[in-house]
Amino acid sequence: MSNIYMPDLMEVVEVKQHTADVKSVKIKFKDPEKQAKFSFRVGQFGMYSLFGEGESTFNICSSSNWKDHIEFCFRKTGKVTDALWRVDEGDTIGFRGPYGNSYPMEAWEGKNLVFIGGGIAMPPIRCAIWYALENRAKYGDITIVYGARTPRDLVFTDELEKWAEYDRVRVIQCVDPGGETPEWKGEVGLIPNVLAAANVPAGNTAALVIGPPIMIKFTLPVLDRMGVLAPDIYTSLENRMKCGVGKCGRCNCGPVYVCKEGPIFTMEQLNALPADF
Amino acid sequence: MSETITQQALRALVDEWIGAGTKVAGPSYVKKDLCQYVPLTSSAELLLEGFIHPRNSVKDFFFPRHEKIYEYTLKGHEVELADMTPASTPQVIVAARPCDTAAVAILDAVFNWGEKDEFYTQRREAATIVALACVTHDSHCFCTSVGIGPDAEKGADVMLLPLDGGFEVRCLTEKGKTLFAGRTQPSDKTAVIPEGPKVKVSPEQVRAALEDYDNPLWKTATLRCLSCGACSFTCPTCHCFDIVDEGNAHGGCRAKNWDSCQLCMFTKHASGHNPRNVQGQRQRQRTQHKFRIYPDKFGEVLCTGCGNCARNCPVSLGILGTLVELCAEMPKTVGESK
Amino acid sequence: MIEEIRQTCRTLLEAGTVNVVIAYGQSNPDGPVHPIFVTKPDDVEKIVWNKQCFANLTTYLTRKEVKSLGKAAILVKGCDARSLVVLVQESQVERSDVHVIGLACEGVGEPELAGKCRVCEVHMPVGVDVTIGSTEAAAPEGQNRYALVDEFMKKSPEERMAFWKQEFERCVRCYACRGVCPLCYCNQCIVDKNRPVVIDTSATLKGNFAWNITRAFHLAGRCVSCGECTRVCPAGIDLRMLNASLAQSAEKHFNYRAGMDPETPPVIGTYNAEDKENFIR
Amino acid sequence: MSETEKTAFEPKIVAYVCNWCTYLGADLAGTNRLEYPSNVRIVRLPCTGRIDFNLIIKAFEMGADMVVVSGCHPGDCHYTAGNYHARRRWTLFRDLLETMGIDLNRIHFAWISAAEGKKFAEFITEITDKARQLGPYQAYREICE
Amino acid sequence: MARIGVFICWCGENIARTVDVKRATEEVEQIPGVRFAIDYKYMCSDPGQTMVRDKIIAERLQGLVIASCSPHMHMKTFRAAAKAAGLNPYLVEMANIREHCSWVHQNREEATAKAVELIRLAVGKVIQDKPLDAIKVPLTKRALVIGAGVAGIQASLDIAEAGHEVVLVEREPSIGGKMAGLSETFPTLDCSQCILTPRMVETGQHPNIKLYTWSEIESVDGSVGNFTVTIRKKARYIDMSKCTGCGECWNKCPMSKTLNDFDYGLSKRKAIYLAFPQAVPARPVIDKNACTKLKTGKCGICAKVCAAGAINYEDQDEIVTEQVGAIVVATGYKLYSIGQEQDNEKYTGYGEYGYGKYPDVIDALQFERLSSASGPTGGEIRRPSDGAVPKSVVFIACVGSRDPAKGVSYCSKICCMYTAKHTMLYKHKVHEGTAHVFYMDIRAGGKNYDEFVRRAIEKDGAKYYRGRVSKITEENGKLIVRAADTLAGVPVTIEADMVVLASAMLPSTGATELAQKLKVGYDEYGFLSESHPKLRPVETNSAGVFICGACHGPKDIPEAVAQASAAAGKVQVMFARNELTRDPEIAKINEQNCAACYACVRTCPYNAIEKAEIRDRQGNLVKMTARVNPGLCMGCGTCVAVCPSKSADIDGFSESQIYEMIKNL
Repeated sequence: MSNIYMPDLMEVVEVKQHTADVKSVKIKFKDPEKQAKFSFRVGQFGMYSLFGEGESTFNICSSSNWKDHIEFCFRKTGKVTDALWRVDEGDTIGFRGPYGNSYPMEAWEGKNLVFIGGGIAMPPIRCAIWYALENRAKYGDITIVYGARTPRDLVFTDELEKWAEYDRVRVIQCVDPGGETPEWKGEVGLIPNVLAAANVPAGNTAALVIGPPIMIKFTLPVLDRMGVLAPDIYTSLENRMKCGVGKCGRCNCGPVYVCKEGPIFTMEQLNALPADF
Repeated sequence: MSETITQQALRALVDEWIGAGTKVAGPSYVKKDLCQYVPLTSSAELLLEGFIHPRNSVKDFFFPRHEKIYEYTLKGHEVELADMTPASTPQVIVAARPCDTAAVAILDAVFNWGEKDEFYTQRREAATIVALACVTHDSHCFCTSVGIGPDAEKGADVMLLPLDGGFEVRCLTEKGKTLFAGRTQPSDKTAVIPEGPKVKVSPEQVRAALEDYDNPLWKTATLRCLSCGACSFTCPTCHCFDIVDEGNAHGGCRAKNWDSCQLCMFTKHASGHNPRNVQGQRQRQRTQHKFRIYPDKFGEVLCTGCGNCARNCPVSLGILGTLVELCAEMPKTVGESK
Repeated sequence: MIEEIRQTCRTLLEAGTVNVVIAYGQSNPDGPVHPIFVTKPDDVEKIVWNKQCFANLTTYLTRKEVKSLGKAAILVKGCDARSLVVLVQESQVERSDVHVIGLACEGVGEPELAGKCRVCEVHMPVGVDVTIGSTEAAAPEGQNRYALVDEFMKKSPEERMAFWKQEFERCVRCYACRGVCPLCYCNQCIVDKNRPVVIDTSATLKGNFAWNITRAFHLAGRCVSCGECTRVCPAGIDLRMLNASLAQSAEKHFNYRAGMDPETPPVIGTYNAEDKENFIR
Repeated sequence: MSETEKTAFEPKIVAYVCNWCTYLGADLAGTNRLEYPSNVRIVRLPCTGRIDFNLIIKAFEMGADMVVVSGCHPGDCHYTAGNYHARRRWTLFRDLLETMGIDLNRIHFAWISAAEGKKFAEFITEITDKARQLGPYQAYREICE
Repeated sequence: MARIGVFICWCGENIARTVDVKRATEEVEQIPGVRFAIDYKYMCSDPGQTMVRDKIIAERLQGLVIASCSPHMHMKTFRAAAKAAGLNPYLVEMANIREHCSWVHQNREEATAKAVELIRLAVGKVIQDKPLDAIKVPLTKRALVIGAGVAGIQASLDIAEAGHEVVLVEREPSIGGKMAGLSETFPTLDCSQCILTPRMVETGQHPNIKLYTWSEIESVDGSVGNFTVTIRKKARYIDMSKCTGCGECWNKCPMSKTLNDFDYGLSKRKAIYLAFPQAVPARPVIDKNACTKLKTGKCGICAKVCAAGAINYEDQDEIVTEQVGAIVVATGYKLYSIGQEQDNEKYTGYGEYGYGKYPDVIDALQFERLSSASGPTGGEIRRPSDGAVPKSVVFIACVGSRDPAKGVSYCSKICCMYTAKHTMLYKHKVHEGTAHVFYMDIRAGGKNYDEFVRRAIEKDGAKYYRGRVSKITEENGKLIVRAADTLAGVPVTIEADMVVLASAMLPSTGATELAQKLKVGYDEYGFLSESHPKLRPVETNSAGVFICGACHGPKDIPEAVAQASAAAGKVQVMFARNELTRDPEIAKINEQNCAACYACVRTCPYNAIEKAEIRDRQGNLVKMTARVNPGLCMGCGTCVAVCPSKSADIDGFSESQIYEMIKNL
């Protein structure tokens, strides 16, 4: 008789601060046996509990191949993230999941992959990138376009360099015009324009685009010109969620319960949804 | 041929259940002209006629407005969790209206798809529902318009139909049979239930009308709505809930509380962005969820036409008025005409 | 009188002095009376005026959905007019932006008058642009407005606490009392704040006590006892008792009655060095 | 407290005090080594004007058996008018609590200036004894079950 | 859930005596959020603070809880220590386990338990603290000095000499205060006028000092660095620019029945008068209660004789405002009125000494006037009743002082010294006279003070009796002083020609009203409260308001002048920077959430909240809101309490901090 809302107790292994208001946290199950048994697919999310504050939804941004811990990344905005900001190694938080659907890594096999992230959208993409790099042979060329307002807002910057060293992987970092600093070496410009300028070889390509709605809106035509059509463009919805198991009605958007049938959708599915997110 | 029971015998049976420790609930006058489904301490409190529909619904006994899901204790850097085993003491809901019992059956789908919500299912299995057919209705009732009726048996274990002073007893499920075993007298008369309210809309018509998501009607039809939660909380089928932590620095509990899509905070993000910032959008969401999303996903209309939303609405809006306006614009091609 | 009301509203709409008239109507003849928004002159026929016109329409003056309809005219009874005075005092409504049509009211509620109407002293609304109808109805001489409070206070504290525990046991926190009250116009109510959680959102007895105490006290010296909160509460809680006891207290200690005179400053937020008290050591 | 086993009920008392007068009065009671029972927990706030009625309710919710609110005498407020606003607020709030049947013997208001260390010590001793007689606030504990 | 460090201080043994510090340290480490706890004997000492700094860096702390004394004592110290270690100073909270725990609870078990609970509350609060930066406020580098006695003069001169403008406001027609009326001053017997008058002239002529005499403070608004002071210049009926001070008017003025309060009623003065010969400004003033022209319209002689035409009967009170950055209060003292009736029911007066009934029973300041060259008798000691030279004078010390029954329990500090001085003055002027002094204890603690009193006794032959005077009666022209000599153990009766009472020092009238205007605390007698008796004697709890001289408590001239320079020093410290950094614990309003009901605008005692508009980029109005002016807000928090939607909050005592504390109960 399982209580589906009961989280498992997790121990905080490491806390890393990326920007003025973004941190990533590594946690592992207190019960080693559960850690060993735990598995998920990249793209899924979990509900993270700060006892006394509440629960929040974050994507599991570590690769599913890493068995000793899971990682999530958050921005300090609300009540739970305020408390999460103060969390430290050795503290105890709660986790339940994995929930939601995942990236169709199998369907993407053999395809070229284009990962496009804006602002704090890198974590949901990072897990897919690491998974693809760990099974490098199965995938074609990988292009990563990651942009933010200023260099200080970029997340996982150390890993961006590491990814560039893999073969047939091209990493393009960019900052919004006016946000660049003297020592900025990457591109300057909005992501859609940078992507267009990068003239990524088209054909047999799947794209993962996550970021503010306005960025997605202007990136789609560029992808279209590259021949990547709506059914091959994936994104992750950033809805407000509470139960994560399709009961509480919070994430309901049009005919879909984002927590159970999302958060990963193709643009084709997304276009069918009413603009209710 | 039919089985009947007199009112006194039924009341005696109810007292027996109470004596045996089962939790018995039913409609009762809590206060001058305030009839509600409440737990009963004696059958004298039980109302068997002279009321149309209690102000609340039976969902209170399956999906309570506040329920602890687990308790936590904070000790330094450690936390201890204590699971809350859901209440599964046997309970009997007596004289529930058919529109309430049907609702409970409808909710089974959402509480059991994917992960099973034990809190709901445990109570559901431990409960027996004795429905009481309706002999009257008021201007808010529209059960007939959503496929339910004054004597609909959906979700009921036993159906009581008023029959000259007593009731005809139709046991529909095993649970119903065991409950009334040996307590009914055979009779050759069968109860005749008067006609329910006139059909005002049809779910198919509404489903078609809801296809146009950006219908301008949503800007004007529900202008008078005051965005409170009275309709959702007294509706037998509304099941949205919030999860909050409550306690002090030493420990506390995580609880499930009723929530309503009509309250403005329901979809407000921490960043301040709120996809449903205007009241018309929230009303659209409620109607869409009941007449389009739930039917598409679970094949059941998430509304039993009990009229509680209009009765409890401070401005008597409810959902019927909106449905009628939606269908008024529809061409008559779909479903039988109004 | 109904003809006069409809004619007044028609001329207002036709002349374009207002874009919408907030009035009472009935969507179906045997159904209840509820607020309606008349924007087209011909729809004035839908306006009704009878003993079922309970709603205090001034609550719509602070709603963004109604404000977006443009300049409004509004039908007000005496009690509603008083809540408009408080709204103007608290800078929520610019008096010149609203065309106020006062209705002479002999009290609402059939068969017997609502509680508030039996003690009402404003049968003829004050501070309105135009008054329709007239009535000789007046409050009985020397009547105690707070008789129900005095009666209730005769009980012992334990009895009173038991009474409120029983009442608040039924509160489901649907916030209809907040929705219907013209003076509850905050963008985000204190109960919706979670940093910090001042009032538990759970409908437990603890949360319900905190919510009802806070709601009542936020109306101290402001509530004009239009009685809407009590009427709409799906759990039938006697909310008016709390507001009436605070109104009595404001009148007893500071001789202040809400919404009677726009000039006197509100009771909370101002002070008087000579305020008397006998409980501070 | 004699050495007997501590079964006697020890009330939990919360004191909301203003930083400029009563808090300094409490400091003065300290510097003068005036002894008083240890049940009181002092919460420092800038002024009695800042002490909001929700704080009193939340204190009872968190298990306090008695709440004390104290600040500068009228006219002495460091911010000129904080205590005047507070006095008016408390007058109304006490009437509301009385209607709710909440035990007014468990809420005490006082003006204690920075020079009145003795008055502070005596006041705390007096109300702690009263709290002991009244016993735990069972009515509110039941509400919070 | 945070990296909080708890530092528990022994405070020598002030805390450790009743609080088991070791056990408290262990228990505190179990509180959620506490990274480590440590105790030390003297946390506020240099090694203590160094340890705090090192721990902040070593343990990457996010917040500190110092469990020690009252925040009023060392909050500044530990905030500075945090800042030095790179931690925002406002992430520090203090648990007062000394004044509120170890000093007031003797039971060790209870004191330790309470200490842990107080620390738990502080940890709760510090977890919700937010980093704050001091607020920069433009500073008006002008000072206001209230009261122009010796302290006021000294403070004004010091500030003016430092190059800052001073506004000096004096209630009397001339500056000089009580010291201008003294004859000679102990212990050097300098002539009071000789050492004061040059300072008065220097003040009158100093380019940086703007002098308002015959003026009072109406109201003070604003806050430290930006006070707006409203001053009422009482009608003087003299045009100061035209008047040359020739004196024709007060010579010719027929009205001379009014008692001269400069001589404490020992002489009469004209309706138009100069306070005293060395008055600064040397300009007369018309007393509207005595001048028949102003009362009945007749007379007007002074206008006729005034060559400069400076008399102006239509003169009206004038209200003037001045912008200043700092205020020094030097309102001085008055003597305890020894008569039967008292203006304040706290005091009960001395019927038994017959002051007011027997004209020859006078107080110390009246004796000073008798012995002053500018006094009514030109410096000769003569009895007020018949002007005869008294052969035997009785001086009674501690009249009012150290006498709780009469309402004053403190010692007025300087009476022993000036009584000894009076016996010397009397002896030097009336060689054959004998001075009798009744005293309780001789308090002569200053430099050369005790030697001065020994000389009065041994060289000048003053007879000192240790004992109280019970009663003074008049029999055939002699004042019979009945007392007891406790050292000899015998009753004493002296027939005296005159009796001088050394009465207690009280704050000058109106001091409490002024204190309320300045929001400065005062004790039960009306002496203004200093911020800290030892560490901050001339500052008050109202930022930017300083006090010096007798208004703070009984003291002699050297000490008053020393305090005046100290207060002036504090003002110069403030004016040393171009802007003032203000405590950031002030209110701010969530403008998106504010419903613009403006309850806070009505409530704010400093009018620091204004109505503001929020417009979008195209300029059309989005919503109205209330907005806090950080320069004016003093952080009282009343707006937070009256805001229904809690859009207003105050840093340092925010809603989340206080609720987190209560959740830790």
